[in-house]
Amino acid sequence: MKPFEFENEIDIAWCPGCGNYSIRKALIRALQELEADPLHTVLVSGIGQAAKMPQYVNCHFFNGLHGRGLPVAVSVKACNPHLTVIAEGGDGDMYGEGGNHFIHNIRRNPDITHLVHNNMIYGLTKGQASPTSQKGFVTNVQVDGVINQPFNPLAVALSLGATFIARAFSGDIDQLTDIIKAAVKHKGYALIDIFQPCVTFNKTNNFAWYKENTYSLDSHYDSSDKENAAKKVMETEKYPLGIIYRENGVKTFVEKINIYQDNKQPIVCRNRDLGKVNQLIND
Amino acid sequence: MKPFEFENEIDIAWCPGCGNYSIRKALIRALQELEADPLHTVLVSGIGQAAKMPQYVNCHFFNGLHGRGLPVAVSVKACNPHLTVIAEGGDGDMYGEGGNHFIHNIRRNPDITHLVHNNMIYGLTKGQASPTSQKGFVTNVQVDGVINQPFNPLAVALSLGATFIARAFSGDIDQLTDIIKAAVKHKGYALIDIFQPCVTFNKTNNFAWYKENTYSLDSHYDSSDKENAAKKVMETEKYPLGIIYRENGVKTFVEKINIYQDNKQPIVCRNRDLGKVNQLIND
Amino acid sequence: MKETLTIVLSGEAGQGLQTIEEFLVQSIKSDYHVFSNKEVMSRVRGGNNTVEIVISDKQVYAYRNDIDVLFLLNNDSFDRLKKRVHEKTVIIGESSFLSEDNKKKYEMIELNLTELSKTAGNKLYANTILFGYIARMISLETSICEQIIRSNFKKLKEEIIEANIQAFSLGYNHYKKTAMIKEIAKNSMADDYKMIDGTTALSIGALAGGCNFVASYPMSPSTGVLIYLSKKAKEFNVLVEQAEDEIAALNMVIGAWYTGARGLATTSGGGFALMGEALSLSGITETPCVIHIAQRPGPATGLPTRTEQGDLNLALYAGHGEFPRIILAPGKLEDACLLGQKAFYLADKYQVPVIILTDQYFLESMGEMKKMFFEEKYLKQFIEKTDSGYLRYKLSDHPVSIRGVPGFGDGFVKVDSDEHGENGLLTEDFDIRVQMNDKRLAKEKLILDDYQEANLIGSSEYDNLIIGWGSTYGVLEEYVRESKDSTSFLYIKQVYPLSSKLLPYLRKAKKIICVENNATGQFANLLHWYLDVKADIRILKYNGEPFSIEEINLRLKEATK
Amino acid sequence: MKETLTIVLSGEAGQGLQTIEEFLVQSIKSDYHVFSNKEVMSRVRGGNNTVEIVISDKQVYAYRNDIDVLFLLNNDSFDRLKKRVHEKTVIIGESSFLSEDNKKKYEMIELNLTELSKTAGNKLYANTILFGYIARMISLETSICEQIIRSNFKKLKEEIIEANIQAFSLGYNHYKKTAMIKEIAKNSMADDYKMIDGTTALSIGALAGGCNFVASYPMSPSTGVLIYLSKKAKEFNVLVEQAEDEIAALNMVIGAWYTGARGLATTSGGGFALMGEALSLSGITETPCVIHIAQRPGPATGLPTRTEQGDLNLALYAGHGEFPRIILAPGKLEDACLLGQKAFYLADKYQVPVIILTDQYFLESMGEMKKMFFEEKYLKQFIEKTDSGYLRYKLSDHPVSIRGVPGFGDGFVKVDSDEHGENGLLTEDFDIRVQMNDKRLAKEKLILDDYQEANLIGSSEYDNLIIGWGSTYGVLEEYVRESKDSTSFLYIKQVYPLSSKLLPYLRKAKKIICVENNATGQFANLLHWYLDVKADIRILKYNGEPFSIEEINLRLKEATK
Ligand SMILES: Cc1ncc(C[n+]2csc(CCOP(=O)(O)OP(=O)(O)O)c2C)c(N)n1
Ligand SMILES: Cc1ncc(C[n+]2csc(CCOP(=O)(O)OP(=O)(O)O)c2C)c(N)n1
Ligand code: SF4
Ligand code: SF4
Ligand SMILES: [Mg+2]
Ligand SMILES: [Mg+2]
Repeated sequence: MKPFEFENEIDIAWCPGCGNYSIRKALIRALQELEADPLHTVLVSGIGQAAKMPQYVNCHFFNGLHGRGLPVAVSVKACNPHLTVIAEGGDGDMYGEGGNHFIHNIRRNPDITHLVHNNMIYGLTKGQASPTSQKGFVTNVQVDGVINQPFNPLAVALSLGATFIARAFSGDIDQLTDIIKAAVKHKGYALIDIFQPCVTFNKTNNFAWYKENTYSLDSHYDSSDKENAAKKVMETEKYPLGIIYRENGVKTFVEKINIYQDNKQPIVCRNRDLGKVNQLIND
Repeated sequence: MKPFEFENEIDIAWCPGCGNYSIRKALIRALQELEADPLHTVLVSGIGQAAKMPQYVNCHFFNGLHGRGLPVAVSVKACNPHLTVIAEGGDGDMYGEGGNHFIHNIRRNPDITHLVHNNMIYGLTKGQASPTSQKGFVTNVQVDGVINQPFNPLAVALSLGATFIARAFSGDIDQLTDIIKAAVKHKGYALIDIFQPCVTFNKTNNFAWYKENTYSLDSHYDSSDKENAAKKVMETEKYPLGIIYRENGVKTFVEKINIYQDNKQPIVCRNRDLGKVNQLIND
Repeated sequence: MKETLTIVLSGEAGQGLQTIEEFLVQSIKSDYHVFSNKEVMSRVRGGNNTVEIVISDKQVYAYRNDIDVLFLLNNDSFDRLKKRVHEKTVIIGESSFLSEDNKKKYEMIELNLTELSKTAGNKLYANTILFGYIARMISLETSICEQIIRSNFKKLKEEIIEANIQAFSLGYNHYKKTAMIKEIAKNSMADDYKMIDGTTALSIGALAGGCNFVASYPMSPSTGVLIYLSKKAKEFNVLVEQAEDEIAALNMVIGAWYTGARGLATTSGGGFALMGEALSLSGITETPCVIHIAQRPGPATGLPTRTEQGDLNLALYAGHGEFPRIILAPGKLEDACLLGQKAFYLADKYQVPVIILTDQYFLESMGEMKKMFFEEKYLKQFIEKTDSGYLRYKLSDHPVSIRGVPGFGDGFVKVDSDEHGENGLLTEDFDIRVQMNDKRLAKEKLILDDYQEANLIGSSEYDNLIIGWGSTYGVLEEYVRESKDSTSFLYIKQVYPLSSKLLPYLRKAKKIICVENNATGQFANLLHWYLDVKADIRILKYNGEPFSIEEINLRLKEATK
Repeated sequence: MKETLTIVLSGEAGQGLQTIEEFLVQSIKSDYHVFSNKEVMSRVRGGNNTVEIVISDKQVYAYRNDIDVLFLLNNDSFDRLKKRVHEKTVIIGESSFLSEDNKKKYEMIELNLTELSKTAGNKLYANTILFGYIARMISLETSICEQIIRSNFKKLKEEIIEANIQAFSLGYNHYKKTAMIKEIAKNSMADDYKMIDGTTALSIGALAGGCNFVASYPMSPSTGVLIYLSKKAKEFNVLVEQAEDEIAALNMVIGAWYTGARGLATTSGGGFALMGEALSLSGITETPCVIHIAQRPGPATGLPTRTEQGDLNLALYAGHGEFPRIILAPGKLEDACLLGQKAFYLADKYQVPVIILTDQYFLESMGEMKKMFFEEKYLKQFIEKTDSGYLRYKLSDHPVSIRGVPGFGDGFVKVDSDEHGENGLLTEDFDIRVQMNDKRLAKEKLILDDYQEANLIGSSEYDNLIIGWGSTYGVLEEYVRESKDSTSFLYIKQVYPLSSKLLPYLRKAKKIICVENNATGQFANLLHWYLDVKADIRILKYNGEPFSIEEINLRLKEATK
């Protein structure tokens, strides 16, 4: 049994053909290739099809509330910096219900990896528009088509100072694996928006559509150039795939927190000095 | 008694010298100069010092919950497009607690004016960091100084396709008045982030600091140039004041909603045909 | 006594069970009384879902545990259903779907849909073949069935429709009559009845109540109402907007009411748990709102696609501070219509939040409902044009002040989430605070003028009184109608505030038995402190399933002896 | 009998009332017993705020309505205080602050602080002058007062400190003895007592309970705890983070507990109304959490800086679905320490959410508290190192499973907001659902092993039993100690779950009187359904003020006669 895999076959609740399977493969492969220790890896998710991921990867997990994966992930990492923390969920989960945590956690720059399955739809609730759904997209609620501007997670992340911004496609497992590895290794907040076809509810943005509407950044692309990145994240004719922006050396949340300045121990290992508390109350 | 003013003197709860007084002056003047009808004007706010504004301007108002001004404002406008709707609040109110409504309502492009008093602090709760507080800023909660990247509302708005983005300073009432007038006239969502000194709790970003760290865009500035705007919104050495980006002709929320396609009447004026409902239940 | 035949179709998500359910219900209703319900897993494909179709010669409303005929449509569903299968159950399906062991224990009729659909030319026809098969089994009129196929597939090409009709015949002819399956005397529902599910009934009720604004965030099992109203939006002038989260949803709804619309937020317990602050906003600003809570088992994500009545307490006490509210809990399809309508009227009339409490089982079951004509009276608008001296919170003998809306009249409509004076401006005056608090709380009594009376089902003379609310109505009404002991059933539709009109019913009982689909007896607790009546026995269920008639029979027999 | 002198200082926000309060309390405590409280408007400058200082020869804990000496520090405060002024009240202030009419009705002593501070050289010295004035009035030891000035201003330049001492003398010498102000026999608090406010007591309690993580969003009156713990963060290794909203706050706290920390979220009713879903998450995942709700009057924004006990119901029922919780409500300063500590212990031990309910009045009043030594026992960690076969939700006779945390041991800690099996993976199995629900709910009984017993104050023989919880402790304890009728007071500290240990006290009473700072009697309702005990009389107050001793005297006399 290899790390992050299960002894016995597991029942996966996703639809056959769903892009989520490939993401799972890439995630497990990335963690294995990084030789990550499952006992020091925590997957944190919200609720949705994407957010079921922790059920299918053998390590610690906290499968919380719809939209609320990030705050849990960030505090897990903050309380124990020795853990590798990955927050994962869908586009509705992370950009819709969880939008406020998305924008404010970028500002914290926690050292976590953030995987968002972007299928441009709410899968688990059977096909309503997600924040990333494209204009005109017809659903059972948006009966005359989506009228709102799609949410651009990469542009928002960049505007807030995110230090690792990438887009991937579940159809290219190798690239995705590489990006995940880079994201996990990155010191700071790392966002990967992963295009993922929902074969059941999104008949528009299917595998072929994603294939047609994306291209990979070539090896000459300079991901440290912020101005260029600012243009790349706005491209929608064809969406660029790859690490669009990366900035090293920005202090992470833990590196900035006062109690970690002279002491790197996880909180759980530190003891409260009751004598000092008694002094407080008795002086 | 001029429109938007009161018959008798009113008791204003702001501190003497607070920037909010100037914003009030500019707002009232702008509405008067636009000859807006107070009976068709609705001020919607959340909670905070800034959010007390509706108490001091004589027109309709809905003074709702901390962070929740925008959803109310957007639905007021959507239910009655004949009304002029202004949402107003503080940086904590609108970008902190209300952050999710901020990012998603930009995507709707509702035809409302959004005034955010940016004093880089929580005033009403007596001085904690707000999302726009600058790094290192010391407060009673951020005792070793703010460690998170400040929130950049203009950059976020631009990345989400906002069609009117401006920054003003309460210290320049004339400019602010002009910008408010342009914003109210703008068809679509119009954001004005207003620098406002909090004389009581923010001793760092005081009047002089704002004066020193801002400059006005000159008359040659082309606010329709998005690429240039993208650079302007990132400037922090000195913050540009003025209308940074303006895009006309983008459909507003109401223009896109299906029930307004052939009928412009406010919802409250439309009658339910009970006969048709009875058909539904009886066929 | 009723005769019933319980057919269960068991397959996996994505196999189209819901389509067969609709075809069957639509066709069966011309020959029999029918009731259907389903239970599905929280997944889009695979797993094990079932549809239950109960056929009877009399009205039926209740979930049945015991299966008469079980169709196995895939391999791994039998184990999960074992408890519902008995000696006389006939199992129909592909031979390989049942183990050899089980084949020895149960009657099995082979039906190889895979092969038959190959014959028919496409595996997509499996459902139509099955439809034909069942049609013959329960002697349905083929012409009606064909009509149903035609009308449901009317958007498809003619040749495909024809092929489906062929497939239907294939299935029809494939069935061989057998005595193992009991025959039910034909007796269809009356002409003034129609088949409908809870979701549709409630949604139509909302339309009848003037609902013209919906802001919601999708959440099972409440999304059906959102979808139905989206479909009708243009025809009925309903502004439907999917909100970015539940907090936005209710704040938008409140903004809509402030502007004169009649807004609805539909959600489930988890979504409602985020709405407490906004509910409180509706309370203090006296801006009406209507919220539909479609309950499912919690806590937290719990069992997203199952049923429970676990959120009554939350509905009762959500929101900080003290303010009145109304909670309605339809359990009968007619009441989903009526209370769906009345909710908007009550909200408007009393300027309070109104909550409609349903659950997954109620919303997703289909049963027969008496047709009706909605009354205009509930569309009455309580909004008035304002004068120039208008005061939104004018104090008077009557706790409900005149409600104006911006843009209509000469007055300003000033509304504040802070404690406020008559003019809507914030105040910190102690006396005004008390007056305003008293004004708001005084509505709780006033609301009882419109109390939605409970129904006593069964004899007006009884020893035992069952109390139920919401979706337990069906099973309890069936129990009481069939039982011979001295037991009646008080069906509560308005769970809050409760009226003292209920007391005579309660006092008469020697034994009060509260039946609830939750683990703690939340309504029984309410009854205790609010009307000072103690339930003698609580019959509770909280595994995610509704009560079955068999379980109710057993547990009530035990309780009443 | 106690002798008390009630001094009220009335001014506007920004005038530094809080500084004078601290100076006075610190100096008075060496000569008298003292209790102080304040009421402030929801604004940063202007308006009218007051500080009340009660001086006595015995312990005092209660807010007084009637003012003996009123200092008017600005112009427009008298009208708002009229109801608290009586014939014998001595008013001190600038002549112009009282109208001519009022000057005829009341005794006034002129004190022109504006002029005196001009003499002293700077208007900033007004507070120190006033301090001196009052020091002489109540015969404080000048050396102690000077020491206090020095230590409070120790960061300032020596010349400014000197000038303040001069200003103090100026005020001191300015006061002329008068018989109009009664003298209180000196009797200071014992050495093993200290002056403290509720905020500090609770915060220190949290530190004693091992609190090492705080995520909160500022909200009055809960922010004080956040501020105190921020100040102590580095010294005590507490990770304090201001969250982007309350939802993030509680989810972060839950994430912290999951990782082995002891987290706290401090908020008020409106913030807590947003935390219901996360509370439910704590419930189903059995991840502990501690929440402090600092109550203020609602609904919605209500009266942000006033006091109320209106959120008990919300604390009791927040969150969807059914799960156990513990609610503690300290009313005595010692208990803020003890329960603040114990909250973390209980959360850890039973793996449930624990809520500490306080209110503005309790948090912001200063009184004397017996010093104490915290017990190590409450720091006991219940976390265990995991084995490789570790199951987070292992079922056994005991409903509390072993809790491991990631990174410590060989097992995986898998935690799910869906219903789950022993291994933490989601399940839809009906039987496991029931087992897990039963497991969680079974803790409610178990928790009572650690029930924080109520205190009976007064004679153990009584006819009338007053019930109070939380901040009404002070006024009720004073009432009972002083009253001669057969009335005792049962001070409830753990309001949920309630123990049957309370029943003997309750059954003994001829008359049960529930006193609550809310409009509906929320605790009385709980008592009714939970322990089946009905309060005979409810004494309620909900104007935003705490009960005063005078009002309690009046209303209890009425109630007990
Ligand atoms: C508070 C709350 N609101 C709504 C839901 C219902 N819900 C579950 S998953 C989901 C959206 C799923 O979409 P997404 O996050 O994009 O994930 P996907 O299924 O597409 O992978 C919603 C709305 C919920 N569980 N909780
Ligand atoms: C749900 C909720 N959380 C917290 C608060 C407390 N609160 C009131 S105003 C405020 C922040 C004020 O800051 P800002 O919005 O920047 O306005 P300012 O006072 O600076 O103008 C907070 C946190 C509240 N009223 N409601
Ligand atoms: S519904 Fe869509 S996202 Fe969900 S498992 Fe199926 S294909 Fe994947
Ligand atoms: S606290 Fe600051 S923002 Fe508030 S009124 Fe005073 S100066 Fe203005
Ligand atoms: Mg999605
Ligand atoms: Mg601010």
